[in-house]
Amino acid sequence: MTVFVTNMLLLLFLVFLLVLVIRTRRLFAVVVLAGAYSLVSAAMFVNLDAVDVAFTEAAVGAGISTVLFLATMAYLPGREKVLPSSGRFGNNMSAAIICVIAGALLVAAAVELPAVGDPNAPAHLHVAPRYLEESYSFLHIPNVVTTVLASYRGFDTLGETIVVFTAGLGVLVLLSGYTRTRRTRNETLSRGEGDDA
Amino acid sequence: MDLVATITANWNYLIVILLMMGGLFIVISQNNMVKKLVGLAIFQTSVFLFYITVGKVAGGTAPILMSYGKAAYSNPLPHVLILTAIVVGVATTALGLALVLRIHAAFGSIEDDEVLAMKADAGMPRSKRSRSSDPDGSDPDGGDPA
Amino acid sequence: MSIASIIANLPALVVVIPLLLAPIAALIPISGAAWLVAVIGSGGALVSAFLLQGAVSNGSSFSYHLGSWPPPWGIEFVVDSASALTVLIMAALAFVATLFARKALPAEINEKDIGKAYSAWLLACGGLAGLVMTGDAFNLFVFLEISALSSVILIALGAGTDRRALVAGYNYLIIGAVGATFYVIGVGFIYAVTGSLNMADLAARIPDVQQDTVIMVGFGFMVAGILVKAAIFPVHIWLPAAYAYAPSAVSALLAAIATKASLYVLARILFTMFAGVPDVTALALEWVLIPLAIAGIFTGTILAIYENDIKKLLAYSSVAQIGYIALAFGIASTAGVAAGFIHIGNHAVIKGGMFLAVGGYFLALRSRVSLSAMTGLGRRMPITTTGFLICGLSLIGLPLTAGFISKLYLVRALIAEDMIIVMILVLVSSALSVAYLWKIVEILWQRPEGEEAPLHGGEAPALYIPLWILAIANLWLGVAPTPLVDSANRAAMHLVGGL
Amino acid sequence: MRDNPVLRTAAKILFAPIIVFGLYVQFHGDYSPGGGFQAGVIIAAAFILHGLIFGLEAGRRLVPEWLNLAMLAAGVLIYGGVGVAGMALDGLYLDYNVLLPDPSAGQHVGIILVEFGVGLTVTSVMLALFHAFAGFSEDRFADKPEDTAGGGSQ
Repeated sequence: MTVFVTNMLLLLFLVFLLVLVIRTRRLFAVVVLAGAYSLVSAAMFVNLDAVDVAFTEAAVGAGISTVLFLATMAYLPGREKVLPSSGRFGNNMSAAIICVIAGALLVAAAVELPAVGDPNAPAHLHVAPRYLEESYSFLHIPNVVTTVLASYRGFDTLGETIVVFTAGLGVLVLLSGYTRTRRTRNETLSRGEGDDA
Repeated sequence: MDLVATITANWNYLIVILLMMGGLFIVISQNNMVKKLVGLAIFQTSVFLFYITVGKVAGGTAPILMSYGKAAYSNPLPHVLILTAIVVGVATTALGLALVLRIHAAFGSIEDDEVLAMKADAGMPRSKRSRSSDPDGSDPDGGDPA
Repeated sequence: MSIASIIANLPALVVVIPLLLAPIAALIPISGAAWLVAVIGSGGALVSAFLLQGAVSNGSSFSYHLGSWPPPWGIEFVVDSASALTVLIMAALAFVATLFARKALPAEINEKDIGKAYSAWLLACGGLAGLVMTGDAFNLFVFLEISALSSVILIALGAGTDRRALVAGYNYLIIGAVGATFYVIGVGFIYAVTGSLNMADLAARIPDVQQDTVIMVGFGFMVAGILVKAAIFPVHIWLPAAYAYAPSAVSALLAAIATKASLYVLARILFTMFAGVPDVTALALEWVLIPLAIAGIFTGTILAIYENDIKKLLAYSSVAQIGYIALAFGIASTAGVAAGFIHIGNHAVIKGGMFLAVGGYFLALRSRVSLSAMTGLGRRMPITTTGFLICGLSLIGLPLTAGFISKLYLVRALIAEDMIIVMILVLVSSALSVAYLWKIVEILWQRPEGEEAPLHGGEAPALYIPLWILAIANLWLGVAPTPLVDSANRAAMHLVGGL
Repeated sequence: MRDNPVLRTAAKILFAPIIVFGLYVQFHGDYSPGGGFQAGVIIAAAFILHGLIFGLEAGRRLVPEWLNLAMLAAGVLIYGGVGVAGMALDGLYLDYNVLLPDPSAGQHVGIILVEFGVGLTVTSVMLALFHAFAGFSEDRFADKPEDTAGGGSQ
């Protein structure tokens, strides 16, 4: 029972952090709050028995993301430009409408989902049992998450390694690449009449 | 199923959905590019929470098979999916931040409205006036100055 | 590596050859060698796709178990007449675009970045091929991300010509990520009530799930995510800027194959995964897909008429053509889905050709190609312009061209389902599309009053040969469409015909 | 940062434990939580710490750009290579059972190799990200008017 009580506290803390992120204007504070958000969700993952995921979320989600955000903030204006209230209201209203509709649909579906932690929910009975048994009997590897990650769904992880490679490639091309930005008008590639497009 | 029972059984999901929609709200409503990326990160992290909550088995432990016989284990499959999704989320954030840096270098601003209003080669906003003497900077979709 | 094992592993090779050659291309500093790796990658994928199409030409289908784990425990690739046809079309267009890229990419991207550009190029081709081949719902998300991130890199590389490519890349990244996350939410809900991620297994288990709201909402979120990726009407806003400011070779590649993969995935979700709950899919087709498709057709066509930048004009026209394909799938009859696959093939050839021609203009003019800059090009660049014209005529559906075949089968499918109003709307919109084509043609052969934009080194064969390959394909598919039409019918029979 | 003796000595002491812990997480992933991703980030954190304390140039001297890119590509190629090896031994793609006569041992070898590939890629990506973001300078991409060539075709 204590699992769900701590779960409740952590979730409320996350909601509190979310409201803070929406309200703060200083980007530096927003970035630190996002780091805190990742770390608290890592704590929740531990609480929900997802230790590998908590490890990754803390190291990659809270660690690397926050470092990258802070490194970016070094070059950017510290404060977010506050739109005139009319502009802001329009944005917020349209966003609120979309989120309320999507949220209502999700809540309507979530109410019908099997109860949280119910051992004979379909999710636990169909595919997972074989991973648990075979990881011990055939593969002799205790950490089932590693076996499923590397062997059963190894192609997923190959795809994911390629996604990480793509991100590294993209950042190298964008930040330490050589293709400069064409900006000045009369510098168009040809000497002809400057186009306006 | 009466409402109270479902609420007590699934309040986890309801709060996670609230977090998801909060993240989505930030992505859509915010004008600052960095804050949009923070919103996207929060939106994705909340979806991970949803998956792990689906995978939780009451009384189960982490899916690491200890030697002392059969205990109830939480479902390992959502954990694997979320391991993949976390790294994909960080990859998206890293690429977005690299683009934000380049946009700031090229446009001088990272506010959506200012950047979208700028033409291909109009001058920089008040912060860094570019040296190009671009007299009219006509609207690209408009007439042709030639 | 016996030949037999290569044949047996063809489904994996189509995806793995480009993906594993990408890191090698990234290491090569010399532009020519990196291009060679790209040609080997896309060529290898084309040959494998061709052999796969041959293997399933008798209407059979088979499943390829990755890591030799049987589905639903492991991940499987599904090879049937529908996926093999789509992969073949995409691999062919990617190969032709790679030929064009030899001279086009170095002209717009700095020499030292070329290796990495070809690496992102191969990742995009491999990611999109994987998107079509995979039979696993979450693996599809991973391939969505691979193709999305590599497309963002390719688009952002257009900053060498126009700084707005960076903003176009940023918007594509954010909207694409939100779309992909919507898809993941949908998969999460469906997984919570079925316990499986394999598409075929889901198709079997979804009908006997009691919680139908969860199925409805899960289906809605998955389709919403795929609609974003397929640039269908309300969520197409990222497409015009992305195609307009990307380097010309990238615009040709993305215009020809990027949205096609998502449209195919849409068909798979509608007709295989959720075939067991026809009331849910019928509702979505009737009230979501068809209205959005028609709205997309008209917005795209009308915006194209008033657009001054040629690449943005073609991008808006793409939005309209995607609307036709979505409309064809919306009809959901065997004839309708077949018309959709026919137009996937024809539109790839049409729009790929037009973007290659605009790339040729761009490289000759060395500046952004607005309509005003194109005055009188018809006389000065005859070969490229005639190629452009053939593809243009095919776009508006002139008889003897590929476009006509697509329109014919679409109208025939609409009549068979007696959707007369929709049929009239389609004819009206294709009449409207004549307007923006005529605007271009008139400018191309207009006597310019002022001094013409100077040309730098006229028409290079390396640029117009790929264009003419596609122009000839347009004519050939118009005159002898049977191979494409037959395989499209087989694909439709497989998806919808209940084979 | 560079000339602060306390930081320098502390950093020097910390390198070894971080890297050893990273390697532990990498190769002990079968038995306890851990694996390629977490290990890659930890080992990259050691190099980033070195870069922070001893400066970017020292960091680049330790891991030059070409080696960083090579490791980036090597990780993916190792992972893909294990798959191709499975195909070469007449299994399917990413089939570990055929890597060794005994399928269960083959799975072990396959998983360890694959995780090593992931660890290599993640380490080099995180390092590349750090050096790209920390070493970014706006004028590298600003289009100076007097620079007639500018980007695109030189």
